[in-house]
Amino acid sequence: MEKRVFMEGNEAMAEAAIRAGCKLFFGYPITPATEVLEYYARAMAERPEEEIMVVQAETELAAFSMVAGAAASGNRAMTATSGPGFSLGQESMSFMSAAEIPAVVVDSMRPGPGDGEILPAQGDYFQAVKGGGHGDYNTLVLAPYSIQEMCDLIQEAFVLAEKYCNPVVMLVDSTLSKMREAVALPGYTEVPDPDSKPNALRGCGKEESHHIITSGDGAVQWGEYNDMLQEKFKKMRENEVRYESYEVEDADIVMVAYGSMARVCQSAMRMAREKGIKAGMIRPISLWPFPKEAIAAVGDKKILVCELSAGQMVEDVQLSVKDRDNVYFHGKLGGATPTADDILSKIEEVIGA
Amino acid sequence: MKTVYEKPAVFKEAVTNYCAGCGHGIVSKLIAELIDEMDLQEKGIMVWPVGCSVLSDRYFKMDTFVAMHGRAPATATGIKRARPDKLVMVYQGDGDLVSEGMAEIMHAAIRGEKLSIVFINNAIFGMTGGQMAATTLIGQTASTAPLGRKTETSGYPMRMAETLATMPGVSYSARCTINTPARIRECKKMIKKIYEMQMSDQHGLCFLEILSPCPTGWNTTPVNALDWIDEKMVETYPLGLFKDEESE
Amino acid sequence: MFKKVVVDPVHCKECGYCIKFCPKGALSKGTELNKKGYHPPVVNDDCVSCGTCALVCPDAAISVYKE
Amino acid sequence: MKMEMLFSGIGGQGVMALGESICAAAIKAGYEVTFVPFYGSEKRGGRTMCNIVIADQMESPIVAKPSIMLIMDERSLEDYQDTIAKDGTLIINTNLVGIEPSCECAKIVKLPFYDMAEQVGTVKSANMVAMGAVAQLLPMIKYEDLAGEVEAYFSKKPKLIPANLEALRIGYETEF
Repeated sequence: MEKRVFMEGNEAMAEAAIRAGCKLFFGYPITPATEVLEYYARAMAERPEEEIMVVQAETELAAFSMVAGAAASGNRAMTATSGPGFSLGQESMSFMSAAEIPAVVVDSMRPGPGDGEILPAQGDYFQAVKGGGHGDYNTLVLAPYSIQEMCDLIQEAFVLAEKYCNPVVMLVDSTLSKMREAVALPGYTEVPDPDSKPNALRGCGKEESHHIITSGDGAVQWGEYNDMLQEKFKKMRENEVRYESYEVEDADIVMVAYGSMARVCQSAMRMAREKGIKAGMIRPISLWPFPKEAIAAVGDKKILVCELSAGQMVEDVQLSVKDRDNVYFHGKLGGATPTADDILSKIEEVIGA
Repeated sequence: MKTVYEKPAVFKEAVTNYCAGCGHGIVSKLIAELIDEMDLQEKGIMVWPVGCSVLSDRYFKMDTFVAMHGRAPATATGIKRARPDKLVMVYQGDGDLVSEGMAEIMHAAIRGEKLSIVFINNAIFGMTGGQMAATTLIGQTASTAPLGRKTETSGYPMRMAETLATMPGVSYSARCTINTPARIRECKKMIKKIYEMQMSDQHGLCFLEILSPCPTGWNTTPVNALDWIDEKMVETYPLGLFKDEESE
Repeated sequence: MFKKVVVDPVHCKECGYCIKFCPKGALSKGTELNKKGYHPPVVNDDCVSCGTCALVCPDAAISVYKE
Repeated sequence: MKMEMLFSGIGGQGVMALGESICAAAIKAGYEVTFVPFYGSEKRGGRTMCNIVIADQMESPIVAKPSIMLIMDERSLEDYQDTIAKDGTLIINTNLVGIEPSCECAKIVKLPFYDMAEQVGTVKSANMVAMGAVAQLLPMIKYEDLAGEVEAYFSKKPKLIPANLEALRIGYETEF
């Protein structure tokens, strides 16, 4: 394993993406995701041998469209943005899913609605997980909780995007983007030949031509196409659930949290255990597909969902369990992250309830 | 027996969805002829817009990306940056390029993207059924301008070719039309020119605006539509070459 | 029998451009309907195989040959 | 072991560089470390604050009750003093803090970092003096590692290294 380096989340993630063979980056500056674009721009300037290509686009609308074009050519491509830019990118999210274009999109969440703040938040859960664009589509949504996991998952994100020919969202937040911690940067990965991908635009010559289209030809054809996509989403749901559970077995109360909030809950869990409260935690890593079964298996224990939102993931938790009254919620809005002590008080309150 | 003209080989069998007398058909045919003559099937990747030409993937045996509305220049940027050795052939209408995608075309021009853009100006929204476009002439009626376009409420027709010609990132900008056999031949030469310029790898954005008949959108017959271009359109949209880096 | 102008009856939409621009006036509206309800043009012996009709046809429906 | 720290000052004082150097030295010593920066919206002269957690295992990066709080200016003291842990140590830069702290904590250290830095060269090294003072409270970090971080930080301006190392040393050796 490579020596651990002390790196910022955005920069480490960008480096991991470069090492995953993503040489094409398109972005628009927005806090707290800008450092990904800046890191790529520096890499393009300083590492000519890697043939990195970065375009600072005029809008996120354009950046996402550039990603779509570049990824459609069979090459790994990505963008990184925050909520306001992710909103603009939704037309492309819907389009890329419909057109089966594999791409990776990072949304580093900050509190909305509107321009909001540039602090951490998790209010883009619905937009990312439920599909913020038009039509019936799904994208894999991965939510790391450490810089190490940001690096490991973004490398996997490219593989998953190609496996399912579908965009993958990396849902992080301002804390993970801006904080620094020690990380063992993953190495360079094997990258498939762009021409080996079935529908990559390459110039067909006399062979069968390749088409990236999302318009239908009547209700029957478009219905069948949609059914095919749904079949694929079903496979994703079956095969790509990711989560970690911590001390759930003997727990009286199980927290559910993701991303930086899960880091806080993990510390709160240890503090609770020290006080003799049997607390556990389930941390969804894939937010779509959601680890429904793991949460259902909690049974009749009390569940405390913690989010930096007014309560978004909590709906998926409620859909996963038999008794919704067992599900408690603690959220914070505006950019302040609850401390482990705050969560511990909430645990005590729920246990007493 | 000698063949004077046969349908270009790159065309598929599909009957186009274009109305009778539609200029899209003529320009598509010219592009198809050039693909055959210049042997571009392997070199070229086509980017089509949303608009009447949205179904063009059915007409061409070419690698094709039908972009989101207005985003063709951005999508084409992504393709060209990923595969710089390819000829990226962009085609857009006026709803796509001037309205929905104004930012994308202007910024592709600002960046001097190595793209060839064919722009069909028919002064109307065709696909959605005859609504006013940014290119609609003053006084011209449309379903959303039943008394004709009024400058007080809807402003002025946008001259893309002239505007782009002022930009350093643009290497070629011209406006032509296709309402006579001679002009169709001229138009083909100009399309060829913008493809060759991109392939030379020496130039930035190359732009060709084509005034194109839309008999349905103009509520007239195909033959009268050809006359309308001379009678009405060229006054607002003068034909000509506004910039050519190669001849400077 | 050798034909100078072959009109593809499937693709023709009867726009009339070929008739308008034929320098010899050799093309005229046909009497037979195609499946879409259009009348593909017919050609008379004045045709000199110049190819103008094919050039202006928006539907690439016309092929032209010379003896 | 889990230690939470909060360092706060104004832009240009080098609070972030100080925090990052301590983190890097703690990582060298084998700890799990998180550094979370917070900036004011001003590009120059605004608030700079960081949360640092040094622990045996991965913990919450959000600091609730810092056991070491370094305050480089008066506004920072007003904003953060109430969050300090009861058994914590508050270190104040008296050159920019005129008011008395009102918080309850185990120990308050008052040092004129600007004056001390000036003695060995320039006020710009005040953050290094402060880092030396903080390092006294961090027995798990090796002084040599911290000095190594200072050298690395100024690797592009090697002329500045001796003065900054000296600033670090006087902070480290000041008794309190």
